[in-house]
Amino acid sequence: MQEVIDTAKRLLSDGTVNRVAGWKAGEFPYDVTPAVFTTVEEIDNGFIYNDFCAPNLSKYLIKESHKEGKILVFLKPCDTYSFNQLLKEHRILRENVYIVGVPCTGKVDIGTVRAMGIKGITDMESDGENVTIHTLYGDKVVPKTETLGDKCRTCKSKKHVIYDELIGEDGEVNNDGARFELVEKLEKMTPDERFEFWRGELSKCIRCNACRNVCPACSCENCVFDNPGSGIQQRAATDSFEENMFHLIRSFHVAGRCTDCGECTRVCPQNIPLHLINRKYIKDINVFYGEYQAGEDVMSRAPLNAYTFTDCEPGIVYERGGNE
Amino acid sequence: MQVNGEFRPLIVAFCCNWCSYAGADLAGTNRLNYPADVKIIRVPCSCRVNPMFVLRAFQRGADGVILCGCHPGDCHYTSGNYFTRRRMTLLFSMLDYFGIEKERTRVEWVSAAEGAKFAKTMNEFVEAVTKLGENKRLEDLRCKK
Amino acid sequence: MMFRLPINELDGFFAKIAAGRRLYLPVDQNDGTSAFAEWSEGTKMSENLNTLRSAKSFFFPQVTNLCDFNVKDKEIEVIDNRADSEDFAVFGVRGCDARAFTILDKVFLVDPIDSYYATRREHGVIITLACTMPEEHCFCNVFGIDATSPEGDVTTWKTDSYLYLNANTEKGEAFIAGIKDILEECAADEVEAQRAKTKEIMAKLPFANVSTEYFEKNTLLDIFNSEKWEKLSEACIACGTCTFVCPTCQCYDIKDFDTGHGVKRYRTWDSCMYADFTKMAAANSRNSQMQRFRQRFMHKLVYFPDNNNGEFGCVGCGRCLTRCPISMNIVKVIKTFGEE
Amino acid sequence: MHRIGVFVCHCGTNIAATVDVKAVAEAALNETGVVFSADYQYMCSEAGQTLVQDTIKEHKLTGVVVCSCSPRMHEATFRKAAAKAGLNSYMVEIANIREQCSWIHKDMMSGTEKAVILMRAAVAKVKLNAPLTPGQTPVTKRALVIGGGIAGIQTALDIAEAGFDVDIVEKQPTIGGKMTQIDKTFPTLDCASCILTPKMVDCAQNEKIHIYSYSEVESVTGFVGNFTVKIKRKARYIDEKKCTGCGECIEKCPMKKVPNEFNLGLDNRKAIYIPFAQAVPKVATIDSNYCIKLKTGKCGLCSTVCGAGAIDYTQQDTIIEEKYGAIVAATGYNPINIEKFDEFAYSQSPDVITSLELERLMNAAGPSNGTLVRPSYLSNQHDPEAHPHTIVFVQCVGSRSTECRKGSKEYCSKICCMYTAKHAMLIREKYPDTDVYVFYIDVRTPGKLFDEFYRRAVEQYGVHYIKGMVGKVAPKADGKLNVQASDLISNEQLHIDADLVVLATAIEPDKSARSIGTMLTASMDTNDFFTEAHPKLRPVESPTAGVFLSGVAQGPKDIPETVTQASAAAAKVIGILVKDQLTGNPCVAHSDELMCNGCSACEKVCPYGAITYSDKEFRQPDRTVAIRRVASVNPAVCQGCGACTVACPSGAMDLKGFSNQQIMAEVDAICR
Repeated sequence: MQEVIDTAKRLLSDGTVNRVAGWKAGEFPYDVTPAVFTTVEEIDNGFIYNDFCAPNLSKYLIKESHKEGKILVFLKPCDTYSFNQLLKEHRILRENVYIVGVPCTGKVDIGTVRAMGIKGITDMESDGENVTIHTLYGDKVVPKTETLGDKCRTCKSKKHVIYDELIGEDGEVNNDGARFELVEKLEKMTPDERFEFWRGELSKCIRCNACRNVCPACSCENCVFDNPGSGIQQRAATDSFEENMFHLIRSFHVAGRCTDCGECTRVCPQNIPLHLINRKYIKDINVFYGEYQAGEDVMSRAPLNAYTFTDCEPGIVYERGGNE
Repeated sequence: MQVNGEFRPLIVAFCCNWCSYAGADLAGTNRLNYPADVKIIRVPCSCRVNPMFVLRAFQRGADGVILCGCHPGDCHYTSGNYFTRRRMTLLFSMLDYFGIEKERTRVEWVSAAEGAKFAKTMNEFVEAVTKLGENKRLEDLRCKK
Repeated sequence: MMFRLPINELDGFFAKIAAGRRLYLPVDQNDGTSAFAEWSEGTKMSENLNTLRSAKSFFFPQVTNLCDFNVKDKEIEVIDNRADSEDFAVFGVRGCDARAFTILDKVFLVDPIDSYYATRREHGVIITLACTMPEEHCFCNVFGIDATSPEGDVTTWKTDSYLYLNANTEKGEAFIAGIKDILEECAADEVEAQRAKTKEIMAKLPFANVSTEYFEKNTLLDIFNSEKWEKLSEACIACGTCTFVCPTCQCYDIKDFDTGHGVKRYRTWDSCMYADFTKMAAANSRNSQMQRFRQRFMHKLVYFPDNNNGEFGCVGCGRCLTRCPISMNIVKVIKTFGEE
Repeated sequence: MHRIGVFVCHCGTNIAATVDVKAVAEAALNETGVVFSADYQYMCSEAGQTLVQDTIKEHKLTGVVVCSCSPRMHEATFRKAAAKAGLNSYMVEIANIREQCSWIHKDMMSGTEKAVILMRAAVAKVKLNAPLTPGQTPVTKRALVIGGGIAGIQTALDIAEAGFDVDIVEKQPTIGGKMTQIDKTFPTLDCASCILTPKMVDCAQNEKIHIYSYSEVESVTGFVGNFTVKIKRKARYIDEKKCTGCGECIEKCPMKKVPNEFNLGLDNRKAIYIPFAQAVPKVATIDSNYCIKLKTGKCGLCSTVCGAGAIDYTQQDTIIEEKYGAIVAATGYNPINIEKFDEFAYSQSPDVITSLELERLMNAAGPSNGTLVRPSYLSNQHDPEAHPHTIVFVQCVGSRSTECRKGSKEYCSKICCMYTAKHAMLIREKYPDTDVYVFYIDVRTPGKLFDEFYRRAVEQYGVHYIKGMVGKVAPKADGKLNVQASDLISNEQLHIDADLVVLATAIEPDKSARSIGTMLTASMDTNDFFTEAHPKLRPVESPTAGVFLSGVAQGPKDIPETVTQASAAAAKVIGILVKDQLTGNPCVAHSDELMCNGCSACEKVCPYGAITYSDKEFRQPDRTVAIRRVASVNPAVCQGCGACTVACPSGAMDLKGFSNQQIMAEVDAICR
């Protein structure tokens, strides 16, 4: 998108910022790398914004905003929620960041494309409607909607909740609940089926920590799983218990803070649908304590750091028939 | 754990110092029986109980974990049990989502005056967990003897 | 000597192998990927040899229980709990992944020999399968690997009509001898047509002409001190994905787990990308992510070749290219340095 | 190296009958770190304690486990004993093998087995115990009372009476608060001023009390015993020391059209004013919003006439800083704004008034000099129509509301039933020709002599109490107010033509309470009432140590209740100020700054405001220096609940005496 590039150059040239956080083209359309650009030449030489720029840049600002000078960051609507949440947790220095909101119509998920059995992908083009995929073994045209991951297919919001400048028109929050469909499907299974499902998924986990390290909510200086003093330090899961433990504790630590940015699932090398764990917390919080969207604002109290006198009792878990 | 060919569950009970631990003491003072399977850990407030501790107990071989605290509104620290209530509701719901038997976890509010309730709660909980049998879904095979 | 087996007898072939040992082969996953799984009656082999994880796991598993310490009251007893190793075979290993074992061998089978790895190598037969559908991220040719004629104890080629087999090692010959009754001898050139076709595709791969020359010509210190590392590592989120999917990464950590009635000692894969990798009492020897990032590529492209007659520590399997959360990988590193 | 001693008590036969105490003691010796174990008849006895003490010395014990009755019984006993033998008292753990073992299990085998497990858990924990020392903090022997109403006045007087300095900060030009505006008090019907103003004078004359009137609290830092408070003294353009309160300036001030807040805007005052005759301090104040001199530079008449030379147009707001040992919030209340309650026509007709406005209309110092007139005739009081013949009182206006209308409250304002009975009675007494109707949901009269008082209104004074709500008040062309209401008992719709409608308006905490609550880190409920530390057992304390609550700031209450609470708060304050040092509980939270993210989660769940943040420099592993926001716990304020330890995702926050590692060690030992 030329407008994004022009904006980056303008704000860099006029001294509003001294750096630009954006996306850099790679060897293939899908291997886009987050990068910091310091000159107009660098921007000319590889800066892109297109339907393949999935990485959420918010978390980089923890480090970047504490550096000298102001940095420009491009945030997609869902990324702005992560940014806000980090702001709320005092992890980002707002005054050192200039946010430009960029529009997003969903990002092509390479895992989803490969799952269609398409191999040897050398190039891809998206016109917003369709994605043309060039491969070593011939070309293919696929509707873009089919190339989206679960996160984008059930996009929660096209609205930027924080920005200094906006490119294009702002969109709307999507409250149709579609993002909970897979969670509901799991809830409707029997406990045995759910157990089998999660064992099947989590036993694939190689504890590479990609989900944790990419997660904007997992921004601890020292993660409990890396801390020998925590008593639950793990290098790799040596038992099925530890596979569960890691994901149970990680999701609990981000419960009420997870903005549902979906980065965990996007980066998982083993294709574990980790966002379904976080979405369960989001759904439960909505049902038990009222609608809450982490990162929607900076002021509201996180649901786990709040209470009302009339909250439901933990027994609701046994009473609720829905999980049967 | 099998004792004389019969399954005996291992129950870890976290009790807040001000209400539930005192309630447990009262159950003792009044000689109200409940199974020896229940082992109590004293914490200042139910809000001290980290989900990590609950999982730890299961890992180490517990078959059931119960948290007891002051009744909502009676917390010695005003608000601790309100946080416990939210945390444990969400944690238990998640355990259930993972397919782990929900009857293995429980939160009960027991005041210092409710010795009888404490004993009754423990009797019921032990019975429920006994019915479920050994904890298999959150076990850590390394910790088995 | 080349053997062949009619393709419709593949199931019988697998059954025959599995009769004497465990057999692992690539199986389709529900997410469109494939992964090694144990064969049993009815298991269908995947056409997709590009498994999520390489066959490394069978010889150097992510977690190995090294030994146990039993504690009874105040007495401690050390227990070597290694079970007698069983024979096993891994079928459908790609050329790149097969080459990885020569690299791992250079680490684990030199003095002091890693007995855990050695035992597994001894008991495992590696049966490779020639690639026919290389992917865009494949670059094994850069490291002199011929994916159409892979290494391994036994090399196989799969065509529409036959599975061709050729033993490369003594172990491989013994393996073929054991199943000879279902095989028939054939001419060695029957696979050439397929090989030629695959090579044609490989010549067109985007990375067919990537050159590692820079790393051969420049000194260790020049590369080490290059300013390029800073930019290359900028976006790295310090996860261990690249190391854990890599068929040649071999670093591990040793941990003790207190079971309450004893201690289990494990070794688990570790990653040089982690801040606490090789952490010592004082601190970590590499204290920034740039240094840790650089370490991984220096190891693969400089340190390992320096100690092993110029052999690189990478086999061009392309896993890190597809799995890195931020899409930074060894090809980008090689190309960036080669740009000058 | 651990050197743990385990002492198993028989408690006569209380334990020994169902637990094989010798077996427990023997089993203890198998635990790593245990170097000594013994059983004894009565461990808590003098001899038992001596055994513990001698063993500590002889075996150089680093930790002690006593297997005995509940720690709630004798933990303190054994801690003291250990301390006397030179072992830190927090290196003692109790395994409760009586209340939670021998007394509930009948079977010797299972009882013993469980006792062994409980012993192991205690041993596992004590190995991770660290010596703890309770902190000592000095106490500043001065108290601050925020709010100078009857609550603040009573609290200040009681504290001063005990011999401590106390400051009152009052944002209005005078102390006295709402009670000064009230005409008479229920159930005695004595004059409010007559009982309040002497107390105001007492305050002024007490040398221990310092009144900062026309002042506001600007910031509060510190903690119990050591608060530092900045107080803003708003410019009143008068030198308080010089002003004699003679009133000459007010007489001459040409700016006459300033709505008089003391009379709720029912009449006007001057731009320079003293709120009322008995104001304390009796000092004039210039209202800068209206003063011609301050606005235009012209005029200056007051300065000319002031014989004392007290007028100073150049005065500025000043900030003073004071240190206090304890703070009392007595911020009071206000009636809610009912302009949005259209059905009662409050903003349409001057003859629809709030009850507080009625107080002024009935007060001898009020706008009508005590004659009850319809407000629409205030400028024409001698008109025969001025006198209201039919008066309708509407109860629960904005209180006990289930609808989510802006400004309405779910709670009962508590005082309205009684003051309406008072109003009705006073009106019927003074003007027997008036008809008085009271529409109510319920009449709530719990309190000494309250129900009798209400019954007198009905039975003796013939006030028409009607159960039902007023649906609409419609001003008519002839100036009357058509009141449409339903009588729920006779199930009839009523139409009453009233001359005056009085709305028993809900009361809400003063708007300043929220910001003061934030400054004090004192928690507040959703209605902005201050939360008490315990609703039953600590009703005058805020959960924040050293902060106390007085009056309606904590919840609706009448004058006697307010005074009771004010004195109770004073007693609590005195309890702190008499001490030279405050001894803390050493089992408090602490934050590992190296791990802290500065995310504020802990601060959000802390009921005591014990956690503060600061930016600190940290040397990073790569030798650069980074500035990070990190939490620190004030051990003098923390009460050790542990809520923060779970809220903290990184595990930076831990609790001394109940650390993550200690609790997990207990879990492990139990499950072993």
